[in-house]
Amino acid sequence: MSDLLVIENLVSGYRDAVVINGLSLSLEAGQALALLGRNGTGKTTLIDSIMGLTRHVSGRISFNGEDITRFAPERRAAAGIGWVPQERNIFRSLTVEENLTAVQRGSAWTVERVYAMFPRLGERKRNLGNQLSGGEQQMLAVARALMLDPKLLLLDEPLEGLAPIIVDELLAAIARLIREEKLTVILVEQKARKILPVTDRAVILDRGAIVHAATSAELLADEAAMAAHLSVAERPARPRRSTNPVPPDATGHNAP
Amino acid sequence: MNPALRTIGLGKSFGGFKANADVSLSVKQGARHALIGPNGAGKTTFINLLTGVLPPSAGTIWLNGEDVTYASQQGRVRRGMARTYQINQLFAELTPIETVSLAIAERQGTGARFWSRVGADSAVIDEAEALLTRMQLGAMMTRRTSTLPYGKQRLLEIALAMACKPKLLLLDEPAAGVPEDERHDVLDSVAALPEDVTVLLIEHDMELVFSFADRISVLVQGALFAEGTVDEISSDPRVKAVYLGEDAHV
Amino acid sequence: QETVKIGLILPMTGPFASTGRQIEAAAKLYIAEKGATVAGKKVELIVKDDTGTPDVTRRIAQELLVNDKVSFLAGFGLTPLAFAVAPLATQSKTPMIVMAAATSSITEQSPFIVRTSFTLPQVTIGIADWAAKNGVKKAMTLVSDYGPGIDAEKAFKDRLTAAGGEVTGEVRIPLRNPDFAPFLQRVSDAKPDALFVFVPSGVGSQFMKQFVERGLDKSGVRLIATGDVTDDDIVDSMGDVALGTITTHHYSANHNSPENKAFVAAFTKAANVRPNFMAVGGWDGMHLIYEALKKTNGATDGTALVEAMKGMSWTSPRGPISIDAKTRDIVQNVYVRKIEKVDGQLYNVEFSTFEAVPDPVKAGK
Amino acid sequence: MLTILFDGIAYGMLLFVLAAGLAVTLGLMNFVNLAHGAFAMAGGYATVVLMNRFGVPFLACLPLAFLFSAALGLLFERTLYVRMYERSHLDQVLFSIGLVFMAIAATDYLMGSSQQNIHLPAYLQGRITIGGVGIGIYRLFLVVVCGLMALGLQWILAKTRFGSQLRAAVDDRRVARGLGIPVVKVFAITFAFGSGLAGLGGALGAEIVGLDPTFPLKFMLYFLIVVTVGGTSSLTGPFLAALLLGVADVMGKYLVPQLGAFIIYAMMLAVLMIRPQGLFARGR
Amino acid sequence: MLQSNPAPQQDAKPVLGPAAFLKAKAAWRWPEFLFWISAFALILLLPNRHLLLNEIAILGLFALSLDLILGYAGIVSLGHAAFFGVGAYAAGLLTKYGVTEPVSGLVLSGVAAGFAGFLASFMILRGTDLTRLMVTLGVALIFHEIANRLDWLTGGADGLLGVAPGPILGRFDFDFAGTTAYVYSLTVTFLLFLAARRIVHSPFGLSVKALKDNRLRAATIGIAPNRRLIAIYTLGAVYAGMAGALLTQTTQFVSLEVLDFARSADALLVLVIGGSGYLYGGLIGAIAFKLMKDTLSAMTPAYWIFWMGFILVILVLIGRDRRMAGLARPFAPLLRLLGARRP
Ligand SMILES: Nc1ncnc2c1ncn2[C@@H]1O[C@H](COP(=O)(O)OP(=O)(O)OP(=O)(O)O)[C@@H](O)[C@H]1O
Ligand SMILES: Nc1ncnc2c1ncn2[C@@H]1O[C@H](COP(=O)(O)OP(=O)(O)OP(=O)(O)O)[C@@H](O)[C@H]1O
Ligand SMILES: [Mg+2]
Ligand SMILES: [Mg+2]
Repeated sequence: MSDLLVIENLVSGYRDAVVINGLSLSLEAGQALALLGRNGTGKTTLIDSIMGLTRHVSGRISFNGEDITRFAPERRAAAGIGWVPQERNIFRSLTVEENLTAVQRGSAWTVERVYAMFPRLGERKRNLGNQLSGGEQQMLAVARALMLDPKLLLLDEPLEGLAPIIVDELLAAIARLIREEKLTVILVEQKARKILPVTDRAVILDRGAIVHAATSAELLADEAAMAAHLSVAERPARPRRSTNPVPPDATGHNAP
Repeated sequence: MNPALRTIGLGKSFGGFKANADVSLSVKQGARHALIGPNGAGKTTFINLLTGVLPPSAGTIWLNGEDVTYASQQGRVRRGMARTYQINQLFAELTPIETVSLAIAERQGTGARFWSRVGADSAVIDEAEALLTRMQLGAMMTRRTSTLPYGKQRLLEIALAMACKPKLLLLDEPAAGVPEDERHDVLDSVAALPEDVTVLLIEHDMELVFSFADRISVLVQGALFAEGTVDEISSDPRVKAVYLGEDAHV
Repeated sequence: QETVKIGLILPMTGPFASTGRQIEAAAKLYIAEKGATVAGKKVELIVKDDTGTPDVTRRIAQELLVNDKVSFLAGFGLTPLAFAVAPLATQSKTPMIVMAAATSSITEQSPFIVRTSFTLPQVTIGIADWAAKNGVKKAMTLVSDYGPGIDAEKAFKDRLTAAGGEVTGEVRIPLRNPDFAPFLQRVSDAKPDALFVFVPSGVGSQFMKQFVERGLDKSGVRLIATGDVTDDDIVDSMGDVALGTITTHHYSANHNSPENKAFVAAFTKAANVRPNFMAVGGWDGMHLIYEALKKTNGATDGTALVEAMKGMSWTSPRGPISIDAKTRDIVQNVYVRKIEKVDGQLYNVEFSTFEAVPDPVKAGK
Repeated sequence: MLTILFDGIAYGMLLFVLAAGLAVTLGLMNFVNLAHGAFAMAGGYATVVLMNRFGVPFLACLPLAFLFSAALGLLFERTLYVRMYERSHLDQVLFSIGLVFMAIAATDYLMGSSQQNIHLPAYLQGRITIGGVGIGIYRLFLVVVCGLMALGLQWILAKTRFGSQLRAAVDDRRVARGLGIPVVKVFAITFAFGSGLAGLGGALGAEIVGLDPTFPLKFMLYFLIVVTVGGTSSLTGPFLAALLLGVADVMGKYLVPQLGAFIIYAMMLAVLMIRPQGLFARGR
Repeated sequence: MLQSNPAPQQDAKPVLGPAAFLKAKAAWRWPEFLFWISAFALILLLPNRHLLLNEIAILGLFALSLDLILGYAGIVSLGHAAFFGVGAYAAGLLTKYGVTEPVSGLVLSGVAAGFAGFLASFMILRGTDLTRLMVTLGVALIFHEIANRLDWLTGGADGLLGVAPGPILGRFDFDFAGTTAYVYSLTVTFLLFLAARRIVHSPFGLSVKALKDNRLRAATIGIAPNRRLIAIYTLGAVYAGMAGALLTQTTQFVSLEVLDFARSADALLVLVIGGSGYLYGGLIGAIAFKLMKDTLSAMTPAYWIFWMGFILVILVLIGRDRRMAGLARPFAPLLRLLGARRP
């Protein structure tokens, strides 16, 4: 069967820095890809480029047989790409429920269904986004992406700040979605060992290019490769991107 | 001898919702105490109550046997309480050296001088420099904070708390977002603190918790759920059920 | 050929812009009609915007004197601006022709100030007398809460009580005030025989509408005012609600005299709006300057010019007027007018006259 | 007394109708749009021109005024405002004040500097007495129109999906796009709508508060007061605030005229002291 | 959480020791000398524009006072004229009723304004930008109204007459061409600037910046936010008051207009034009603003505000730089030399 996502020597970055240079990657429907790499190697930038949120320089991205290179972000989302930003970016002045309904597409995913997946959210559904705990925000970010009923789900470090048991549940849930609903997933994570069991393939980025590609199983076994590519370096400060910087509300529960 | 920190029936409700309910916790002097619990259990809220960021709806807070329930934030800092934030709360426009010397100057009571130049007071600057170097920030102490790598910002977050020379240090997920193996640097620097400094740690990374803490309290639904030594907690089936999950992540 | 420069400082922007426009147009018209040379000198007009701020006005005046070497300062829409400049006139011995500002005490601020507009008391006492004569026993006053308003209030009250009437209530309205309802309600509760009003010209039509909307016109409360409220500039756009309003003022575009007919025709042609009392103030101001220069045959010594102006009298579009030799303030007829339709347009139609009225305040001293 | 109460309500409505547009652009879009008054003025002048030059009946002018200002708003949004969304509030102040200046001078140039008047149709003039309470017909008209307007708006913005999408876009433009919210469209529509409201406000308000080129500055205060006192996250907020201020102001001026101008300012301060977020703000 | 500019740039500049670094940060840069030297040089260079220059100096000082609270403490104010006005009236009344010596009048007026500022400061401790905007505005409006009501004292709407200040320090009389006025205002502005410059580089100044940057954290390291804010706000008021006093003394007249909304708005515009948070913004903005206004209104007395607005809009549009709006941008490098924050 044909590939759902095809990236051909993509070059992209930010106003003043090219980060991804000449990266190619393709992903079949129903596949799960682990996107690994040291800090600052371009994982987030790649994800954001697929979302159309970075400066595109050259190369081609096609999704579901359609060239989306020139699409605006909202059109990509509409085409079926769901995104969990690394910084969660919960809409702070919307309630949990509004956060979900605002982006809802189709009827496959309803609030009830995500509440079933994250009971905690159901309990807090009237809370404003900026009154959620760190972990709740993380859950909401994932839930919100699912509400778009995506074919392809981009998860940028979704396990950050989650309780161990939730981590297990979330990974299990994702695995189930992949199996049962042929959901395609790109999963970015620091702790490679945590996610490799869930994914089929893994690529390791360095300086915005793929330096190692293998099946998850192989990589898990391959201590050498891990050590070589996943040792740690400086990680960049994360730029704040919200349109209207709102002062952190006194509780310190402001969305990051 | 008084416990370093003691809360009696501490509670906080937001509207109808009880984020903290009747939390009575006592932390020994010099303890390395960890506070764990599911997301939304109320850990950060608890810290916010302790530090006076939020007013409690019930209960009292005792610091070294002194009631600080109604003390101002800065008042508690003066009494030796310092914290870090789950989500960085730094001074984006200032440099680390400025940031830290702010805290030190306040502690030494020279923070309100308006006729001397920042940095003229070597007592402050030298201490700041020493601290930053100790926290592996020596190389970048004159860079604008917002341009620091994220991991380093987390370190600064902790350095800033330490600059207050706290008797009681409250750490809210200090390792969150810190790259894998910088995590240990972080906790090492904390572990390096003098014996008499008491530390209360919130963390979801069980490796860290178990390697760091000598005592653990578990918070669930805003209430204390269990307390004990590392072994007791890590083997407690109830805790596994609500928080740790099956493989205990050790 | 030497030139005589006249610095014309006017509100050209902001809420009183229309004042500035009228005066500027009139002054330019005068020069156009009478020629740009007088007593062998070329007359040059320098128009400046006062930007509504005394300190800037003062600076502009000062620069006009120091840098442009003007021989006359003229214009001045608002009292405080005139006050701010007065000391300069004295120090530099320069004639200062006030063409608009209407607070009585202005001319006392400098021996070089001469006024060709009017003073509020001057036009107010007329309406008070008229009211007394026409059976108004109990009146209320309603004025904007600032200098001129308070002048008017006082002048009206004194005069009416002197004439045996009585002011039963005084209401002052904040300058920034979108709605008259509460104040008018007080009036309709009190039901006086008449309501005397002073509000800055622009606001007049708003007031008029709400007065009628509240049905006060029918409830037998006579609306009387100074002409500012029924300014020629806007009276026509007020619509029929304004019909029958009685006011006293020193000028109406409808004034019946050959001079005025000519003036109105020329002005309307030049500026395609009706001239109002501001315009006539500007026109006469220029006339005064021209005549003074003729007398001194071109000499621009300030003292001499002011001397020349004192006691001067002529027939202005508004009727016979003169400059009181003692106070340097204007003496003029004040007319009682009623708003009527004249070939399709609303006008203040004059129906009785108080001859040669001086400024009562100074006259009283 | 009841009459005064009614006048107060009517005045409140007037304030609301003048401020509604701003409640949308500032309140919901979080854009410090001091040029709001300019769009209101545009609506007012549109009405004047339509009525006096082309004899369009008043009621027909209202929707036209709305459309005119909305179109104007859309034009400016697409060309200028769109570049300002991500700027600091201070930049926005500078920018919109600039627009106000231009609007004032331009209007002065086109329409002249003197007061414009709208002549209401007979059936909106005069007053009726209900149970001894004298009520100005036009004021009654205002009350009704605004009441409906407020309800409608609140429904659209709080209850509909469009509302949450708008607030989402305001909170985080970039991520909102990444999650499929058509931010550009949402903003454009909302801004145009806000400007339209402003225009409508101008058209309805001109009758009572008058209309001249300085309109945008003269009443800016009142717009801002209503919105801040009401709180910027909803439309019911400004609505209730307007009512409150209106009644208090009219009552106050009626009972103790000496206080005159103080009342409304004092009220504003008092409220903002107690509820810095505004009276009816929801925790934002 | 942090506002960072996209690429965390590795600073190339040689890494100084922290002490040296901080010293360098507060050190004078050559354009600053240039700025002040030329300001004083204008006394000789532009003899017939001293009146305008005087106005610029005063507006500059006024904007500087706003910069202290806005640029450093992050308190937006649309009512700063309140303190300008208090100072102006204080100076006027003092001169009228005895204290004719300007300098002493100036100081006393500053104190008066400072007192007013101190009282008002308690209102601006809480709330969002918008609330503060409105609270400050409300305060100013009420002052305006009060001054209007106290006409027996202030002369009400007609303005306060008979303000005739004596010679400065008993020596220098105000002259007709405004030379004394300019020298006086400029000197005062300069001295106050020096003080301000010292204060913003002091620990106190730093803590205020920290408050603006992140109040929550500032409190958690033991800084008492309210005291600092009150202090800086009061200081700002003192400066504003002195600016007002200068206006009264150099124009020998006061009217309600010193309390006008327009004054506050001008100050804000000036500051945004020049860029806030490095002390020179207000001064530079004042120059630009006044010159613009003066030339434009000379060219078209009736429609200058159109072009004024036009320029403002253009300034903001080209000012892509988020921190220094409009005009500042073309000169951004120079301004940075003057100490403007890096974009
Ligand atoms: N907004 C931005 N503007 C300019 N450069 C940026 C921006 N964000 C990131 N970069 C640069 O792009 C490179 C890749 O950053 P990216 O965030 O993609 O790394 P990452 O792999 O996601 O690391 P992390 O594990 O910290 O998420 C880094 O070197 C960083 O300096
Ligand atoms: N301002 C607020 N208003 C209403 N509810 C709030 C507010 N702040 C926090 N909460 C709720 O209180 C609960 C506790 O929040 P808290 O941040 O303390 O949890 P936590 O233990 O820190 O969780 P995590 O481990 O995910 O950080 C959460 O369910 C959150 O939704
Ligand atoms: Mg990343
Ligand atoms: Mg937490």
